[in-house]
Amino acid sequence: MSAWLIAANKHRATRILDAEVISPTVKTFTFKDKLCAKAKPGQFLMLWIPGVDEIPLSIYDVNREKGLISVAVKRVGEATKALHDMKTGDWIGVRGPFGNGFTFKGGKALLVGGGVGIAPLTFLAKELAVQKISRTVVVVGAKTGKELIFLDKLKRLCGEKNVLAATEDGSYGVKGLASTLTESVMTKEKFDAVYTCGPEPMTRVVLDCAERFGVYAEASLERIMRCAIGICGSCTIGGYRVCRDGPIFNINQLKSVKNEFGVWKRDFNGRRIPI
Amino acid sequence: MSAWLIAANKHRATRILDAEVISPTVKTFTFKDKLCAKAKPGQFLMLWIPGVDEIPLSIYDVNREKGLISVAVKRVGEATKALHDMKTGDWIGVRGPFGNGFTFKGGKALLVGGGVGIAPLTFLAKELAVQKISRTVVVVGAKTGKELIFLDKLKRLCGEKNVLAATEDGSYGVKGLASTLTESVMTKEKFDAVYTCGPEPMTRVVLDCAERFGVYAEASLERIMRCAIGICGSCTIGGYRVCRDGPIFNINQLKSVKNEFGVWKRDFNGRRIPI
Amino acid sequence: MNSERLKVELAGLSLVSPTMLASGILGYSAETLKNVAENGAGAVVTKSVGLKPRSGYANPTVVHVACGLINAVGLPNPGIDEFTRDIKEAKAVLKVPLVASVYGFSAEEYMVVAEKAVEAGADAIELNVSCPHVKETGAEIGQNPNVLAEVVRKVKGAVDKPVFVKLSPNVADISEIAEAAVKAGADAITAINTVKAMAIDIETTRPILSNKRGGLSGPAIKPIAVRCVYDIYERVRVPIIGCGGVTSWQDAVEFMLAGASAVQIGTAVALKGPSIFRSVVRGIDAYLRKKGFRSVKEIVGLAHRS
Amino acid sequence: MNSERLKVELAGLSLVSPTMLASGILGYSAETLKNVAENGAGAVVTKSVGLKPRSGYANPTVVHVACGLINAVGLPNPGIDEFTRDIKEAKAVLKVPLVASVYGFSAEEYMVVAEKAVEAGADAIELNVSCPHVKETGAEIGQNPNVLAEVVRKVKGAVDKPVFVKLSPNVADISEIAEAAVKAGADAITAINTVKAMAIDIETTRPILSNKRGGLSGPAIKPIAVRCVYDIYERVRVPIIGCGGVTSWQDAVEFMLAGASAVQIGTAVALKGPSIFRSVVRGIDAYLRKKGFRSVKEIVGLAHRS
Ligand SMILES: Cc1cc2nc3c(=O)[nH]c(=O)nc-3n(C[C@H](O)[C@H](O)[C@H](O)COP(=O)(O)OP(=O)(O)OC[C@H]3O[C@@H](n4cnc5c(N)ncnc54)[C@H](O)[C@@H]3O)c2cc1C
Ligand SMILES: Cc1cc2nc3c(=O)[nH]c(=O)nc-3n(C[C@H](O)[C@H](O)[C@H](O)COP(=O)(O)OP(=O)(O)OC[C@H]3O[C@@H](n4cnc5c(N)ncnc54)[C@H](O)[C@@H]3O)c2cc1C
Ligand SMILES: Cc1cc2nc3c(=O)[nH]c(=O)nc-3n(C[C@H](O)[C@H](O)[C@H](O)COP(=O)(O)O)c2cc1C
Ligand SMILES: Cc1cc2nc3c(=O)[nH]c(=O)nc-3n(C[C@H](O)[C@H](O)[C@H](O)COP(=O)(O)O)c2cc1C
Ligand code: FES
Ligand code: FES
Repeated sequence: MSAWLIAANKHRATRILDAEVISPTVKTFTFKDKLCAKAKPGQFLMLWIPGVDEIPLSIYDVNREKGLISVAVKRVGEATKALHDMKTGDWIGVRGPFGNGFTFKGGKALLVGGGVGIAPLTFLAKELAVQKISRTVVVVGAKTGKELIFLDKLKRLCGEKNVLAATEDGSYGVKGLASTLTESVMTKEKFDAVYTCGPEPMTRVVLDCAERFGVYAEASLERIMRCAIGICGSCTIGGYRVCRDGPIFNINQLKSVKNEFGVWKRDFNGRRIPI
Repeated sequence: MSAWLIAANKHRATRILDAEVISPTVKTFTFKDKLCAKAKPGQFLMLWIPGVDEIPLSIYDVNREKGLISVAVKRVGEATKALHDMKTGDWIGVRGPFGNGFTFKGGKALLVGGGVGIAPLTFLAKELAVQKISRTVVVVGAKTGKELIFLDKLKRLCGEKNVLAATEDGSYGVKGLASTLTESVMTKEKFDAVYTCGPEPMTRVVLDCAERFGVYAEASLERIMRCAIGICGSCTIGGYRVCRDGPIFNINQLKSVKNEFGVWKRDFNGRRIPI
Repeated sequence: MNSERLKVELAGLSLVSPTMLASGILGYSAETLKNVAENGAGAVVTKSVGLKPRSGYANPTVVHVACGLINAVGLPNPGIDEFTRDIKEAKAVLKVPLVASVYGFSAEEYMVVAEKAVEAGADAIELNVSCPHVKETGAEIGQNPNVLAEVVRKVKGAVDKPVFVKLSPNVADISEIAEAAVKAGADAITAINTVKAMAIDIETTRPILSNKRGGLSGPAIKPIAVRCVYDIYERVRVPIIGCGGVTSWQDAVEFMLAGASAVQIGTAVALKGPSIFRSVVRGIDAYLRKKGFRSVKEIVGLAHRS
Repeated sequence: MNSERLKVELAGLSLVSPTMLASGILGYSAETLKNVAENGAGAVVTKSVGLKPRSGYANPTVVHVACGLINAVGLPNPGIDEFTRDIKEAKAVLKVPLVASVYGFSAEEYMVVAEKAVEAGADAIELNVSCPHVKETGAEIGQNPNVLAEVVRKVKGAVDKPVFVKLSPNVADISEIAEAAVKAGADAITAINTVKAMAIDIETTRPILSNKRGGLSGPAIKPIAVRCVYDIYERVRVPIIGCGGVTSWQDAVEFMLAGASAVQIGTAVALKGPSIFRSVVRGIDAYLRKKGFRSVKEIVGLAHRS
């Protein structure tokens, strides 16, 4: 029986200690949780908004000593709106950390984040900085300059000139898609690993690009999460469970599911919908 | 939940590795059980005779390295008869060890065993021998010489002249009761602790005697055992649960239950019956 | 621990804390009951007693499984005539209410035993209509609303003390049964007794309990018991006493939020000894203080309001 | 692992091992089912599918408790018309029998869905008449022998594949329900589905599951499930598929001794991943060898003979 224990999966109630507005649509929330504070970059947690929903969120930052953890949340629907409306002192529920996290490779790393997808990559950049990796370049993309987040933090972590931005409306950085900018960065310089998180069409292009350049790459995927422990089956891509075998997949794994990756996913009722 | 674990209480099936005839009514049985092999003298186990019964038995010997354990069983009724009929290779069930065990005091120890009650005291003598206690004297009693058990072993452990016997028919040792012999031993020599196990009238006399001589004493008690983990209530004496707070009680504890000790106990249905 | 916050009135009984010793746990003798009460229990329930003495089943009567115990003790008890002595002795030393648990093989028997228990001094009666392992009493009665109602009516007609009815989870709809008991006059509902279960030894290929089937208790059944309390709370207006797997103060609070006015503790006594009551009572008190509740009554059923 | 000893015939299906993936566990897509089969499962059961698409309940849908999980996923599924694609894809890659789990809100619906599933290639149908958390299907049907019999008869009349009936433990007498199912034509009984349960968060004082109540699975319910199988085995003559808390090969053997011809594994997949099947199958095989049994069939129901 003692075998029966996924300690991380136990529900813990905790209070919001800090909530900060990051952009018109993104807020960060900080709270105490010992288990999640041990997470690796790329892992996620399930956050319960009492009476509303429970949603997967990547871990954006941790303070290991104090047992604190932060998530960056984009307001897109009911649950994220309800969370945005919550204040310091309000109770939430947490379980996790779940999933595998990014794999550290030596040498030079390229991080490509789209929208709030930059959150787990910011955590990754922080850890890479500690690991004294030779060089980390970050490409961030958003529709418009106001939605570019964590730029200052990333510049502090990776060096001012290593953070490149692309906006669709050209209001900040290069005009265009993050994936296009990525391609030009990779053309100029050889990296040892590419890490990406963001809208799946973007990550798919980044992965294709990495493949063409023969560079190791990992992408963080999103699928419907319910159990987060690998049994309900709502998050599968091919034979993989995103919650358990992912959410980080490497280039070879993604090649094996190329008919699904960036193409279709399952909806809440299990129907296939195009991405 | 991890709190929910009385590891020792889990049922383990094991095979009888050895069965030996000790006297016309007593046999020893040896089997493997890691947990019980860690027991202290005075602790007991619950032995399941499949399809028949489960009975409490004191631990008579252990081999800590090999994880072996032996019990000495007197044939008195259905369960003990069925057990006596079992052979090497037969399956039994074990849980335990349970209870508290004897308390080691320094100096000189007097052990008083009646009938098969000598079993846990033999285990105690063995441990005392290792502890290089200054002197251990053993008084054993039985109806008749043939029923005196473990004499050779006790002599080896405590020295030939330190093992004294009393039989009711005088066929071996002094004629009379072990309790009477104990009294005369205690008159001649001052001990630091007295340990006794056997029929309750005997242990009661021994305890009274120890009290008169102002010597620390402990007795092992028997009550109906069902759960062995302190909840069913069938083994109580006063406010104590024999399975959990005992089976070893010291002289002060026994004084606090003097209206019950040696006087009455509860039957299988909880009725009070005289001892 | 003697806090105003913790006091509850339960169907006319005054409890110093919302915790009780469950039936069948150490419930024979005055001294053990006293010991439990001194550790903070608000009331104690005796072992279930019937009209005639019963030896119960042969051992093994208790088997340890993943998250609990399965027991088929078989209601050993000395019979009510002998047991009145234990009730009197207990009353003489106890400062908290004594609840006599009663079983019978007919409504008549339940009534006679309850009467004698009350005469001997019991402050309340708990009808065990839910023992999963003794035929023709217990669950057979607790699974049938009509039979149950008859038992409750008879007992209520005979005694002037509060009557609790302890229900079995081994039914399709426990709240229906609870309603039948309340309509027949039950002053409180205790939920739940053990869940029918068994364990088989794979080496000997035999069921381990001599009775083969038994009742599961302990942490394994807590989520089932909480759900039962929650269901019953939606249906009846008498106090509910939660029981099943309470091992910590958090468990006790969970039951109360679900609708229990008090909790009973059984199996966990094996783990932590009678001092479990002390830690549960202290924990509840600290929770109330932290959350700003002035009385434990304020949290009863709170989970229904959210 | 491909041992003669482990082969079983189950109501006409040939299984390489007496283990199956339980319904609702990873049961949407061909690849995950294949993965499970390659780990040694003798058959796989799909997620329960109904006539129309359903999104299920809002999260939280799964909550972790002492010895298991409580889930109220709410039967999310794309509806049978869309799901036939998944069945076909699964059939194309699977080397083991595919069992389609079916639910409905009427006997008619069960029938239509079962027909379509069989048309798409399902080797057998498992009727989910025991989901504890969706109203008007599942348990409401599995708790009533007459309604259940009607469902079974309709489905049996419409499909020529074996029909399993998956029962709920949330009844007073599961063997009575099993008998009704068998009389109506069930080819096998699966026992059990989850046990009705709930969990409340004490800080927010709220039920955690969005549906409040859910079904308890995992080690906590194993002793309950073993007892159900044991009870049913005494009553019916069709094969029984044991389910509930199987986490080790020892658990699987225990179910088989109680009377199960095979076992399903659900929650334990969360712990050990699909490789749980490998270790269970290996363990059973080693047990049979050690004990001198030539076939796993020899141990089915052995606990009844002692
Ligand atoms: C591994 C993982 C990590 C994520 N990390 C972040 C993050 O760090 N920051 C962030 O803002 N967002 C993150 N998301 C996305 C976030 O979970 C959704 O935005 C959120 O669930 C939307 O909920 P809603 O009720 O506000 O919107 P809704 O209107 O309910 O849904 C909008 C969309 O969000 C997605 N979504 C909703 N519920 C779930 C669910 N249970 N599981 C998966 N997707 C869901 C669906 O695609 C849905 O169409 C992550 C998702 C996954 C799977
Ligand atoms: C802590 C303890 C340690 C013991 N150690 C030993 C030992 O080392 N060697 C030994 O031979 N005997 C020992 N006994 C006694 C032994 O348990 C009984 O002799 C045995 O249970 C008799 O069972 P039966 O079916 O053969 O006899 P029965 O005819 O059933 O009973 C004879 C008597 O044995 C006692 N007894 C029966 N069942 C139980 C039970 N479940 N719990 C307690 N007493 C019971 C009762 O007093 C009963 O009247 C010990 C008892 C206890 C409580
Ligand atoms: C060993 C044992 C004996 C029990 N005897 C009785 C009994 O006599 N009468 C009764 O109503 N319940 C009896 N019960 C059930 C408990 O009172 C309680 O309802 C059940 O164990 C669930 O609570 P728990 O998980 O805290 O133990 C017994 C339980 C155990 C474990
Ligand atoms: C997340 C989850 C989803 C489930 N979905 C279904 C389902 O759709 N249909 C069904 O018949 N049973 C379903 N079940 C019940 C399982 O099939 C199984 O009967 C139960 O979990 C007990 O087995 P276990 O302890 O091995 O998990 C589900 C169980 C879980 C945990
Ligand atoms: S979320 Fe349930 S399997 Fe991944
Ligand atoms: S044997 Fe059950 S309390 Fe001691």
